[in-house]
Amino acid sequence: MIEALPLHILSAFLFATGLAIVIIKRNAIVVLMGIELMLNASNVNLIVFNRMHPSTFDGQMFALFVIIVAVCETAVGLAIILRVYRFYKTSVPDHIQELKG
Amino acid sequence: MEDSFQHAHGFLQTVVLLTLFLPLISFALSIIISYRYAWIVSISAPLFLLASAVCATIALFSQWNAPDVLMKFNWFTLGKDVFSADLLISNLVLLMLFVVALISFLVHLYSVGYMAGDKNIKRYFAMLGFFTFSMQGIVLSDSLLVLFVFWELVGFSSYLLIGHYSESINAGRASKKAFILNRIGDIGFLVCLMLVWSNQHSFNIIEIVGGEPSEWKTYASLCLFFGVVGKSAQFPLFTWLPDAMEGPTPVSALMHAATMVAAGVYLVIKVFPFFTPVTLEVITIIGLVTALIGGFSALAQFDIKKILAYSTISQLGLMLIGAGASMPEAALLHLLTHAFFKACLFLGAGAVIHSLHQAQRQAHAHFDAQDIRCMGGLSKKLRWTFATFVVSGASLAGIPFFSGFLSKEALLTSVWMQQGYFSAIVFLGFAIVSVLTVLYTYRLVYFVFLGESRMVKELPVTEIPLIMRIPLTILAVGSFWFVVSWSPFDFSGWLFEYSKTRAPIELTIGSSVIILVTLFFSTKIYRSGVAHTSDVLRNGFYVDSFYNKVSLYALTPIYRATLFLDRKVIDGGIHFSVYAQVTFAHVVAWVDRQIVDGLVHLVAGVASGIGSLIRSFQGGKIQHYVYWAVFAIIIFLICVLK
Amino acid sequence: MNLQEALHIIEKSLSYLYPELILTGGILVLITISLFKRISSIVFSVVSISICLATISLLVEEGLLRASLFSGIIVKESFSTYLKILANIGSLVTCVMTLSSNNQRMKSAEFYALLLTIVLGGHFLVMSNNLLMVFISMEIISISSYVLAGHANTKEASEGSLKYFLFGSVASAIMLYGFSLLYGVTGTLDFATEGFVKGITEYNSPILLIAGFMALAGFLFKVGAAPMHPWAPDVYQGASVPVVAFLSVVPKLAGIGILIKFILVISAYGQSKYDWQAIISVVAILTLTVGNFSALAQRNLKRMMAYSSIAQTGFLLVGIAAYLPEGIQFMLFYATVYVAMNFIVFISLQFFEQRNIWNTEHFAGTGRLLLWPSISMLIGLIALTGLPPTAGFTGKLFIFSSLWEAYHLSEKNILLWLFVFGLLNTVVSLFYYLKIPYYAFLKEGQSVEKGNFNLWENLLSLILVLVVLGLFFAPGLLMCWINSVNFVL
Amino acid sequence: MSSYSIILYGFILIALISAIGILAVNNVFKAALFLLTCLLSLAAIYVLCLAEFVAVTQILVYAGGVVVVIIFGIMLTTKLTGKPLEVKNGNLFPGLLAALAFASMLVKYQSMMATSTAELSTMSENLVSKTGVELMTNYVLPFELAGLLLLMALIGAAVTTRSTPE
Repeated sequence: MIEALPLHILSAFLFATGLAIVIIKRNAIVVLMGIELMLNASNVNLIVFNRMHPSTFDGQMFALFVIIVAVCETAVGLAIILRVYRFYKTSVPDHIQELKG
Repeated sequence: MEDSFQHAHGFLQTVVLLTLFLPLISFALSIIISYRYAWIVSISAPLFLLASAVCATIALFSQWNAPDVLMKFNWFTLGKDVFSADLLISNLVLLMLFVVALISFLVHLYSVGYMAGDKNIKRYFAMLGFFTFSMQGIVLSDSLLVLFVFWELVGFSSYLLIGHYSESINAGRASKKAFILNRIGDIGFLVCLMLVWSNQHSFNIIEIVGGEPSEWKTYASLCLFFGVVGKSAQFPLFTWLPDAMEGPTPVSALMHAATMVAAGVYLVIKVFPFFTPVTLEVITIIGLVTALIGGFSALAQFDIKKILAYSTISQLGLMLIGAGASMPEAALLHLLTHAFFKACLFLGAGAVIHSLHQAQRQAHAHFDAQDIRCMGGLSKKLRWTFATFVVSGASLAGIPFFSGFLSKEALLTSVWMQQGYFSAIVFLGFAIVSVLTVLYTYRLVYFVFLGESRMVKELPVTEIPLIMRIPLTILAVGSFWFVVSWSPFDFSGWLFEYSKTRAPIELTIGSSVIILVTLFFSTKIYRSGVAHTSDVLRNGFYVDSFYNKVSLYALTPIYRATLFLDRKVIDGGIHFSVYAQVTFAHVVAWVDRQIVDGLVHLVAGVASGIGSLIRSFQGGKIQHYVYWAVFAIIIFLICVLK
Repeated sequence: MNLQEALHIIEKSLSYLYPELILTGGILVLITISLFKRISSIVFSVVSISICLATISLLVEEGLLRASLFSGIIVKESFSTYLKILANIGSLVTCVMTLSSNNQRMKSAEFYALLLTIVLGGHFLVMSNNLLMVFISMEIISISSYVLAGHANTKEASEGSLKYFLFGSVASAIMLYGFSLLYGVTGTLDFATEGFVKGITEYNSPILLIAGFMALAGFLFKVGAAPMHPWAPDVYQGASVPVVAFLSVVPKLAGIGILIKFILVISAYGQSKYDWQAIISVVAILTLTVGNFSALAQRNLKRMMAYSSIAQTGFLLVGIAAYLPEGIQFMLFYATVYVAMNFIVFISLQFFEQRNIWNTEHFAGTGRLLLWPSISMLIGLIALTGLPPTAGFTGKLFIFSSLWEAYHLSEKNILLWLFVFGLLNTVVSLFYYLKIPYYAFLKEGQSVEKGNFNLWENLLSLILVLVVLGLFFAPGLLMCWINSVNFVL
Repeated sequence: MSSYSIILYGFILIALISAIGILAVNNVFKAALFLLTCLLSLAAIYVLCLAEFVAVTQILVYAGGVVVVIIFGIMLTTKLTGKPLEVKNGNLFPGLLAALAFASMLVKYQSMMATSTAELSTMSENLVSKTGVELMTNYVLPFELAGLLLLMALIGAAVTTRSTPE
């Protein structure tokens, strides 16, 4: 049977990579991709843990709902990015900094 | 506990509540009336206060020396804990109630003349009424929590009244300073409330003052005293009081001399058994330091109101010395006499300023109407004011046959009866302050009313209107000895009979002699001082030349000793001591300006420094926000995981 | 469990959810209206009626002790009901505020639908006893808030909503990862069950701490507490005033409600070997300091109120950090007062902003010409500072006294520090809150036209001012009710 | 090592490499394709973990929906200026530091968790139909709320992008 360890490492690395993308990449849409990666990292966790506690479907169900939420976030997020693009003519998050202090 | 107190009967309750709430009604009326009929306020407000004063008088005479009465009111209940808003009526409370009501009424009356024509008269009388209400609340309430609420309200109305002349930048700054310094003191009060609640589970003074001294009581009473330091303008939080003189003069008379600043001392007297010996020592030290600083500073001032302000600080310090020496009755006595003569002095100063302003407006002259260097010789033009000013000034200086002499006598006795080196030092300090008081009082009277007329010579100065003279007269009459006792040399009169203490005869004689001698010398100093510098008067640089002359003497003592072996030696000696005192006063003023104000600036600077450090993380870049937040989480985790 | 039983449970549970069903109905009606007509009076009446009906149905079942619905994933009890009523009142006041807004987008049906969705999400969030429910209802609130924050459709609003969105998504992703770890440790999503607590007490590994922290990040984001606060100032400054007022009250209260539950559970009712009380105290200290000190130098009023709302979160957290039943009750009292005083300030803020007064210097001289708005603002700010005679003072007194009691019971130094920092920050807050009344009443300034609130604003601020003053003189009225609120999971 | 394990490790490797690919490449389109690969290999891993329904949803929703939407978004935000689709990197050091700190911490403590329950237990059965029943009974409330969430997200997106004359 399969071991849990590589899957745990996979989820940890996916999460860290997602975080790195969010902080490093200078494009709002790529930042969005990083967020998707972070969500998927928790999905991997949830499904693996569901195998550890097989009496219910809790983990898998949670994963399903996470996917739904991710879709909603993407939709709203892209809409917001598009509008900001209309005002600022850029999708680089760092250039959008009129509010500060 | 409660059984030892008589419960209030209907009549007393009505009278006391009327005393408390009539000023509030006056406040409400002043708010409601529209601007067009603002003149109604200047009639209604004094009338309401007169009614309040009458009620206080009735209460005083019907209940004087009767057993204490507790009027119980439940405020709210929180689970099992009952928060009450009880009112306690004792001799102390009745006396204070009467003094506050009377002086507030007199100030109202005086303000009708003084503030006539001011466009914000509605707000002025409203806040004056509100202040009186809050002050009476402090006087009456038996719950520390309720007392704290009124304490805050007093601070708030003072804030608004200091800033009454809203067009003046200084007034705004002064009101802010007063408010902030008071708030700093209030932290102490708040912490005391917490300590009291957690240890005694009650806020009622009659319940918390009993019992043995313990460690928490020391802390709690120290915190409480810190609140008093803020309100009563004690070292190191006293700097707001001189600045508060930016407010209208009647306000200064009411709040910054007679009542509000005395609220701190009153609180000390009220909860006196609560203080532990350690706290009492702290109170004495702080009182002594403040009294000395105030006395010396008063010597170096030229603004008529600032002299009185520093004098107030100094007198408040003396009251605290009395309380610290375990004789709160003496402190109370001085509080009462001080309320009368200081209010009279302030109103007199107000009268001078008022008539000078009037005269300036007629003659189109321009000079600072509060600067004593510009005055002089006013005694011929303002006869009535001069008479009342001299009477109350004599009382301040502690000259026999005046009330101030008796109350200072009581304070001196309280220190005298303490044992040990510490009290000897305190006694010495007290003596110095008494001497200083005479000096600056005489200086004030001399510069304003005696001597030759300087800037005011040509001005058509006229006496103040009758409505302002009445309060002056009443207060001046209240500055004589018979207010305290029938005998002019024994303070154990009708006010003080519950104490068996009497002043030792040597003390009475000694202090009278010292004060009279000082008075004699001060007439010498200032008369000769003016003579020396008569040529400089034209240039308006009196002080600088005076210093130059004196320092010349001080720096060449040998030269002087050989040349002036006759009475000029004495003269020079006096000059030298005056020089030393003035120098010291300047040092104190410098410390006040640089260290205490600097401390406030430092605190503000540190706060804004921390603020800008934190805000530097808020640079507007969202990705920075994310990584700072993530770093914060990581640092948290590392700290906890170790 | 067979299908019949399951259907029976669903049917029975639905009968407890009338307030939520009413709100959902309101949302659907609004969406339908927005397809056909744009009559603002109809839209407004639909919103206010559905909120009022929901509040009434909440009040009717107020005596309910505890009902576990949908096989335990949500639980109805008096604590959550109280917070729900507060949230409803907050949204109702917001709706009335939008009436006098001069931005037409603030009156569209979609706007109100999003508003109601947030309220609905808040209802479910405070009832949740299940990690999945927490996640879903939190996302409902978040996603609708992102849209609302940018709803004014200005440049600043869109920037604010982008920042809100990016920061919020990262926060919720971190929280989700924490949830997944918690699930791995305990094997269940129902965090009120014994299995969950047993998992936490038995599983002796720092992974619990990591999981708890990551989950906490999401909650702290929602309530706007440090270190997850940086979104708040930018979003508040950009968004329009009614939205800011709403965001600073409803999502925050819902987040506080779930945060209390979560803290209690993650510390296994105090049996965990990790000291979560200390952690929440540190968070409170940090939040208070960041909020108050950053507010000192602000000149834009909305931005200052953002920092103020961060600082107020800190005071609410003090009530949680006390870890006592009284602490939670006093926190509820403070939360109630917070709703009232916050709205007082924001109602006058909207009034001033419509006259182009949004900087502290602009306030010079308004005290004379715009008398009543200035006075109501003064009372609101005095209450936020915590000075008598306002209920803000009473609330702060209650919260700090419960903290002091907690310190006496546990003798933990960190609580004493929190106490000291709390008092210190109260003093600091004085400097920026009273700056505005100082300018308004003691300075002469440029000429603005004389003006007053319109009828609705006047009525609303009068009621709120009466509440704030009344609760000072008779806090017993509210404490009676709150004393009957008991906190059970 | 069974063939099962080899397949699993293979997919894990693909997922990891494509995730790092998103970070490494400078072209937005390539990044989107890497994301697609990553998500598809995750779907495969779900299948191997006996979560078929989640896997199918992953493929349908992510590969079919999200990635396509993201690509649309890229096109919409670059069309106007006609710039090349390059993405620059910023905050490189803090980003990598934060990621490394999280990764090391999670790997260290999560692996402790994995060793405590050494092997994953097998699930007796996993029928898609059972998932459906669960969704409509125990999880009916979250399910309905998710429906509301989708509705509001769509309305929100529509409101956000609708251009009103200012």
